[in-house]
Amino acid sequence: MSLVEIENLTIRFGGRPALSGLSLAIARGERFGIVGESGSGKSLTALAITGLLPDAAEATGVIRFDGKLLPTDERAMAALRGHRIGIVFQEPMTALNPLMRVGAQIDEALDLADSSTREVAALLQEVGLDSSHAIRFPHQLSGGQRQRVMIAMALASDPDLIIADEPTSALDVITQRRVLDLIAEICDRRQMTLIFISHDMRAVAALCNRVAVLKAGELVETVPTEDVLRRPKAAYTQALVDATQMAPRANHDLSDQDLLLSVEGVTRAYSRNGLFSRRQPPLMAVNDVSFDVTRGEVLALVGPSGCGKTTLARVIAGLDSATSGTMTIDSTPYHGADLPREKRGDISLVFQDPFGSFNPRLTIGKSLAEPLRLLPKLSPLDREQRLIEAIESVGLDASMLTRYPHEFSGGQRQRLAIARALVTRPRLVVLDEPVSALDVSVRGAVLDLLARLQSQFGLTYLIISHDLDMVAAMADRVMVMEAGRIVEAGSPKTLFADPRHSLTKALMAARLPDLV
Amino acid sequence: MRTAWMRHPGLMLGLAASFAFALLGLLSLVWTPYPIGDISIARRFAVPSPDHWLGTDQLGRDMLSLIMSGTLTSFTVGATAIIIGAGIGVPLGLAAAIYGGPVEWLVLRFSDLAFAFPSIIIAILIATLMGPGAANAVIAIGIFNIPVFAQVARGGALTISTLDYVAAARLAGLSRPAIALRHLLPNIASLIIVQATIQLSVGILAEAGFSYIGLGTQPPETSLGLMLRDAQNLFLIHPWLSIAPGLAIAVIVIALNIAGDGLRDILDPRLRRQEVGRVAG
Amino acid sequence: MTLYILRRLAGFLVTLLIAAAVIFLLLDLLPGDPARFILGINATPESVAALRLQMGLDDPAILRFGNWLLGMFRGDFGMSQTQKLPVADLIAARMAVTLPLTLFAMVVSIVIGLPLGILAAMHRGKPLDTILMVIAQAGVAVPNFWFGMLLTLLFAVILRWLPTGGFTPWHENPIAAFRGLLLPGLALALPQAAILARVMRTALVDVSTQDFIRTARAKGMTFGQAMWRHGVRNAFLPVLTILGLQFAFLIAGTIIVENVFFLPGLGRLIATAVTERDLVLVRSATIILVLAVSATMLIVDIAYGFVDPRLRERGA
Amino acid sequence: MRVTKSLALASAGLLLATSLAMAQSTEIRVGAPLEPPALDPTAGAAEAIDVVVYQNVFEGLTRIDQNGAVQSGLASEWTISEDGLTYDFKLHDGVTFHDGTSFDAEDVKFTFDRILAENSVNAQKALYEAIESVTVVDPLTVEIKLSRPDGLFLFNIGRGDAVIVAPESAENNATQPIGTGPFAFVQWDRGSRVILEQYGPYWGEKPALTKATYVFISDMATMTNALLAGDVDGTYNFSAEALPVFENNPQFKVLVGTTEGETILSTNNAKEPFNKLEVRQAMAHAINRQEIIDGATYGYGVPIGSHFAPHNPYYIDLTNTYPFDLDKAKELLAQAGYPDGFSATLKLPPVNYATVSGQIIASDFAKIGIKLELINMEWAQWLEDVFANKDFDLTIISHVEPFDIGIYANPDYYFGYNNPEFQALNETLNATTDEAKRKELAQEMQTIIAKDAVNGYLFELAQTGVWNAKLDGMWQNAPVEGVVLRDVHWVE
Repeated sequence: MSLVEIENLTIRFGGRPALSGLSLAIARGERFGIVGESGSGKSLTALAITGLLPDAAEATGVIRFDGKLLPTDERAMAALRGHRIGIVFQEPMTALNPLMRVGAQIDEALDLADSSTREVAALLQEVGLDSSHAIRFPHQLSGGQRQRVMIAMALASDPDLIIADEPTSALDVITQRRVLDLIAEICDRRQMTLIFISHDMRAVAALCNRVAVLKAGELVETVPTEDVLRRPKAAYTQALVDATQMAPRANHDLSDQDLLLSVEGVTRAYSRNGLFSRRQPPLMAVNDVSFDVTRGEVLALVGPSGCGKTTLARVIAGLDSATSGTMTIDSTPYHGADLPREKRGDISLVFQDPFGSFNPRLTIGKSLAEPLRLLPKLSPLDREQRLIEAIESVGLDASMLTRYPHEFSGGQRQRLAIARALVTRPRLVVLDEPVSALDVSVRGAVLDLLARLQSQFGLTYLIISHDLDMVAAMADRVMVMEAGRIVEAGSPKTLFADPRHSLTKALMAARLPDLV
Repeated sequence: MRTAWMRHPGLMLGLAASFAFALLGLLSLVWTPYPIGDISIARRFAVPSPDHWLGTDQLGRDMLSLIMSGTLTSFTVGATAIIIGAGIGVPLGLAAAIYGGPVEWLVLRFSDLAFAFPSIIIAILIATLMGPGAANAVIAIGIFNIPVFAQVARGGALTISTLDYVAAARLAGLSRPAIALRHLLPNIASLIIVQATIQLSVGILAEAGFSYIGLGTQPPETSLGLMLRDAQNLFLIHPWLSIAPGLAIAVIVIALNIAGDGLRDILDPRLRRQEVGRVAG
Repeated sequence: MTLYILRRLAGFLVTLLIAAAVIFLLLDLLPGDPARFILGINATPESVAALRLQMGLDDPAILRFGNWLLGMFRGDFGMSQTQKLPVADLIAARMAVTLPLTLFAMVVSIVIGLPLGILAAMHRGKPLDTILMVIAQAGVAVPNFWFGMLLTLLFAVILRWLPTGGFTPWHENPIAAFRGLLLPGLALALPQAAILARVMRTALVDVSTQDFIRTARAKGMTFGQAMWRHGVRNAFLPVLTILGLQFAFLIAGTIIVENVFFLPGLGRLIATAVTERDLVLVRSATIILVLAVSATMLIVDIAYGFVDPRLRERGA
Repeated sequence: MRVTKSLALASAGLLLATSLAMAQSTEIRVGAPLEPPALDPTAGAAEAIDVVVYQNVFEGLTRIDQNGAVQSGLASEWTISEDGLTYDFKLHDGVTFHDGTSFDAEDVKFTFDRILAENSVNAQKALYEAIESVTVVDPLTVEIKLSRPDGLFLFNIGRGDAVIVAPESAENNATQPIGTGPFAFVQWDRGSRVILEQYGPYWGEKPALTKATYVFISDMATMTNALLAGDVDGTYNFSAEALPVFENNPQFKVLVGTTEGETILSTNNAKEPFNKLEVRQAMAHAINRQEIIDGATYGYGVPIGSHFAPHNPYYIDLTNTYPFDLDKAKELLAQAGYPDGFSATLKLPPVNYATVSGQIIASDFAKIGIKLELINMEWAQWLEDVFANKDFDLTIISHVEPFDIGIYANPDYYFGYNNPEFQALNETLNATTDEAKRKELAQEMQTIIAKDAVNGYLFELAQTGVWNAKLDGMWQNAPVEGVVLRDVHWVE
C-alpha cells in the first residue's frame, strides 16, 4: 500500500494554476525524487502533502497519507506532521528561530512528538553533530551544521515519512554531499520513506529509486531512476539530464601569448577590532596570493564557500582594495579600488545573481551604457553602436534596449549582464559564479555563449566557481583556494585526475556521480 | 499597475479624501465663502444655515471659510516639515549609507541627538526664539522629521547598495554621490513617499497640539488646531465649534494613514512600516 | 556583550555632550530679559540692573557654560532664578509625577496595544482584524488633548468617579495620587496603544511569513502555536524600538496632557520656566530630559542585545 | 449636541448637590489660572503672587478694601502733618509673624529700607521714592517722612509691594513666606497648589476659613470642568466667554466686578506716522468699542474714553470724544497725508483680550486703509521689545495699576507721549491734597489725553468670578491684585 497518494492535485493562486492535475503514489519505504526547475510546482507539492500551503493557495484534489485523507482540522494536521512526517527545508539560514538555542528547538520537536525516549544529544549525534552544539544559537553554526539541526528536528518524532525540499542547494559542494549522504544513511537505517525535492538531476539520481519530473506545474513523467538516465522518454527529461554533463571545450594554446595580469602577494585582511575591543588578529580573507593570467586564458578559481575567492575577484576587478601586495595589468600596477579610470574598461565583472545586477528603474540600454562613461572619447553614434553590438553578441535583439529588467527571464538577464561586461571591450572578464543561480536547462546555453564570445573577442576569463564540472569543462587552468590561500593549481585534467591537496581531494570526493 | 490601484478600495478612498481636503485648502487661497478676517460680533455663534453652511464662530467668522483656510495651514505646515525633514534627512541617510565610517557615525549621532530632543521642547525653544507661529511648528516638526527620513533612507540605501547593480556602477567609475542619485535614490523613493504620507499625518496632528498650547499658528491666521483651541472653552455651550475642526483633523489623518498603508502595499509589499515617525503625537 | 554595551555607552555620552552645547547656545540666543520679566512693567532700571547682577546674568557666556557643565559633574544643577530653589529638587519633585505617569501610560498601552495587535495579526484579513485596525486608525488620528477633554467630561464631570485633574503628592495619599494619574494616563496611553497595536500586527504579519514559522509548523504546531511560541518573540524586536521611542515621547511630550489635567509634570516645568526666562532651570531640566530620553534609547539598544543573540556578538 | 450638553450639565448639577452636602466645611479650594513663580510680593511683579499671599499671608501698614478704600492694617491709626510730608503710624500691639517672632517698628523700618535700597529688587520701587526717611520712634510707633506730598501714599503702602516683612525671614519669603496675616503658609506643591492654614495667634479677627488651597489650572476649559466637578470651589477671574455655563446654574454664583485695568491700544507717539494727531484721531474714530467689548469680554468690559477707571469718583465719561465713524477716520487720515492708509505692526502679548481685540481692530482698521500685521509675542519678549526697547508701532495692553494716569507725564514711558502742559498738571496734582481740587485736576488730565488720542482707549477690564453658590464674602471688585480670604465663609 502506498504511504502517500496524490490524486488530481491542482493548486491555484488567484485563479492561475501553479500545479495542475498531479497524481502520484509513493510506496512505503520508497525514496522518491521530485525534480523540476523553478516554478515547476515541486515545492508546492511538498507543502500540499504537509498541509503547509500558503493561505492564498486554493487546492483541489485528494491527498491520502497512510490510506487516510489528510485531516482538514488544523490541530489534527499539525499532530500528523508532529508525529509522522519530518520536513527539511531549503534555507537553513532562515528556517531556524534566530533567538532560540538549537537544542531547545529540537527539544520542542521532541515534546510535540510526545517522544519521551529520545534525547537531544542522541539526535545531534545521529546527524553527526557534537552534543555541545545544543546550547548554540543558529547564527553560531555553519550552513551545513544548521541543516543537520534541521534534520535532527525532522527525526525527532521518528517519522514514517521525511520530506526534504532542496535541502542542499544553499550549501557548498562538500557540505552538500555530506548532507545527502547523511539523509541516505538515515533513511536506510530507519527504513523511512523519503520524498526528495531538487532541481539537480544528479542529486536525485544519487538518492532516489524513482523520480517524478515536473515542468511548469505539470507532471512530465514518473519513472524509476535508471530509466530516467538511460531511456528518458520525454524530451524535457532528456534536456535535464543533458544539462548535467558538460562537454569539455578545446584548450587554448597559450604558449606564445604574453602576460595580461599578474597578482603578487595580494592580501586582504579585515580588521576585527572595534573601538573598544581587545586586540584580535585580523581576518585574512585573502592571504598572500600570487599568480599570473595569460592573455586568452580561461583561469578558474575554485574552493568552498568562505574561502576568499569572491573577495579576490572583487579586488582584481577594482571593487575592493588589497591590504598588501600589488596587481599589474598591462604594466600598470594597482591595488584594487585605485585601478586608474582609463584602465577600468579593460577589466569587467559579471555577477552571480542576475536579479540584483540591474537597476529596476533604468532601461536596459541605460544600464548597459553605464560602463561607457569610462570611454569619454566615444561619440554618441559609437556608443549607440557599442550597445547594439554588445546586446546582439549575446544573442538578444537591439530593440530590447528600451525595455526594463523585469521584462526578462533569469537566463536573459545573465546574457544582458554579460553584454554589459563586454560593452567596454575589456580584455579580462571576471565571472563570479556565472551560472549557479540559473536553472539547469539554461546553464549550458550561457556557457556556450561565454565560450563563443571568448574566441570571438579574444577575451581572457577568470571564473570563480564551486562547480567542478563546469570548471573542468571551461578552464585551461584551475586554482584551488582554501582559507585565503591558493593551495593547488594546474590544468583541470591533471589536477582532477591526481589531486594532491586534501581540499582538492575532498572536492573531488564530493562530486556526485555522473549520470551516464 | 492599474488593476493594483483598483483592487485597493482603501487606498482610493484615502487618496481621494486626502486630495479632497488638500484641494479644499488650496481653494481657500483664491476663494472662501467669506474672508476669514471678516469679523462680525453681531452674527457670532450662528448655527449652520444656507448663508453659513457650517455656522459661525465666536467672532462671527464663517466656519466653512475657517476650516478651508485652517486645512490649508495644517497641510502646509505638515508638508513644509516634510520638505525640511526629507530634504535634510534623505541626503544624510544616503551619505551615511554610501560613505559609511565616520560619516555614518556622525549621521547616527545626529539622529540620536535629534531624537533626544522631544519635538515639543524644540517647539517651545523655537517659539521663544522667534515668537510663536506656524513657522516654528514647521521647524520643530521638520527637525523631528529629519532623523526619521535619515533612518528610512539609510536603511533602504544599505539594502540596495548590497545589490550587484551598485557594484556594477562602481566598476563603471561612477562616483558615490552619482551612485546615490542614479541608483539608490530612485529605488528608495517609494519608501520615502510612504513615510512622507505618514509624516504628513503626524505633522498635522503635531501642529494641532502645538497650536493647542499656543505655540503654533497665531491669529489672524488659522489652523485646525487653533480652531480647536479657540473653541475648547466654549465646548459646553457651543460644542459644534470644537467638533467641526476636530472631525476635520481626524478625517484628514485617517485618510492619509489609509493612503499611506495602501501606497506601501502597492509600491512595494515588502516595505517595512516605519512607525518610528509616528510617536510624536 | 560588554563590548556592545560599551559602544552604545560611548555614543550616549557623545550625544549628551553635544546636546548640552546645543541647549546652552539656544538659550543664550533667547530674546527677553529674565530680570525684566520678574520685575514687570513698572520696575525702575536700577532694580532690573540689581537683579541681573544678583542672577549672574552679566557673566560672559563661556564662563556660564563652563560653570554649568562643572556643576553638573558634581551633581549640582544650579538654583532656579525665579523659584529660588535647587533645580535638582524641582526636577525630582516633577519626576514623582512624570515618571509614574509615563510608566502607567506605558503599561496601559502595552496591556491594551500588544494583545490587540496579536489578535489582529492572528485574524489577518478577517473581520475582527479590520474592526481592530479601524479602531486603531481612529486612535492614532484623535489628538490626545481632545481625547483627554472627553475623558474628563465623562469620568470626572458627569460620572464623578475621578478628579478632573490635579495631583496629590504620593506621601500624602498614594491612592489619591494614583487616582489623579488615571485619566491623564489613559489619555496618553490609548493613542500610543493604537500605534503599538499597529506595530505589533505588522511585525507579526512580517514574521508569519518567515521560514522558521513554517519550520515550527512542520514540527507539529498549529499556526497559532507557532506564532505564539516563535513569532511573538521575534516580532517583539521592532516593537521594542517603538516602546523606547514611546517612553521618550511620554516622559517629555506630556506637556499638553499635563495642561489638560493641571498636573505638576516635567514638561510643564520646562514650559513655564521658558516663559519666565528661568534659564538655569530650563537648561538643566532640558538636559535631564535629553538624558532620560537618551538613556531610554540606550536601554532599548541593550535590551536588543539581550533579546537578539546575533547583536551582542557583532558588537556593532 | 444640545441634548448631550444639557444632559451633561444636569447630571453634573445633581451630583454636585450631593457632594457639597458632605463638603460643607471651613475649607476652600480656589482655582487660579497662574502659578506664582515665587511667593514674595515685594520682589516680583507677578499678579499671581498677590493672589495667594496678599492680606492672607502678608499685611501692610494699611490695607485696601474691596472698594479700593484705605483701611487700617498693621497700623491701628496714623496722623499726617499739615504739609503732608510726615506720617506717624501707631502699630498694633501683640502682632507676631508666623514663625513666632514679634512684629514691631523695626520690622517696618527694615521693610521700607529694603524697598528703597540701591540693590532693591522691588517691582514698584518708584511708588515709594517719595519716602525720605523711616524712623523708629518707639517699638509701636513709626514716623515716615516724605520729600514731597503724595496723595496716594496711604494707598500705596497698603499694596502687596509694601507688606511688612521681618529681617529674620525676608530672605526666604520667595519659597517660605512668613508674614503677619490671618493665614500661614503651609506647603507649596510646585506646579500644582499652595496650601494655607489659619494662623492661630493672629492678632485680628479670626477668619471663618481654617484652610485654603490654591489650585493652579491654566487651561480655562479644564477650569470649567474642575468647577463643574466640584474639584475647586471657585475662581476669582473666569474667562468671560464660558460664563454662560455657570450663569443660569443655581449651584454657582457669578460675581462681576471692576478692576483697575484700563485696556488700551498703546500707540508709539514718538514714531511716524503716529506722532501726527490726525492719525491718532483717525484711529480713535475707527475703534468700534462696543464690538471689541462684546468680542473680547463678552460684554463685561466697561467702555472708557481716557486712561481712567470708570468706578473712580474722579472719572468723567469721555467715550464720545471720537465716536466710531469710519468716514471721519478716512478724512482725518487723508488730512494727515495718508489718503491710502499705511501699514503698521500690532504686537500682542499672550492674553486673550489682546489677541481678540487685536483681530477686531485689525479688521476695522483695514476698512480705512491701515493694514495691521498682528505679531503675537510671549510676555518676556513683549516686555523687552515693546516696553523696554520701545520697538513697536501699536500694542494692546491692560494697565492694571490703580490711578496710574501719571504715566502720561513721563516722556520716557514706552508710548512716548511728551506734553509739558500735562506734565505740569501732574506735578500740581501730586502736590495737592484738597479733594475737590484734585478731582478737577484729574479730570482735566483725562480730557487732555483723550483729546490728544494718545492711545486708543478701549475698555476697563471686568473681574468675573465664579464661585460656589454657598460661598460668601469674596471680593467682587479688584482694586488691587489679590484674592482676600479674610471674609470668605460657607453659608447654608
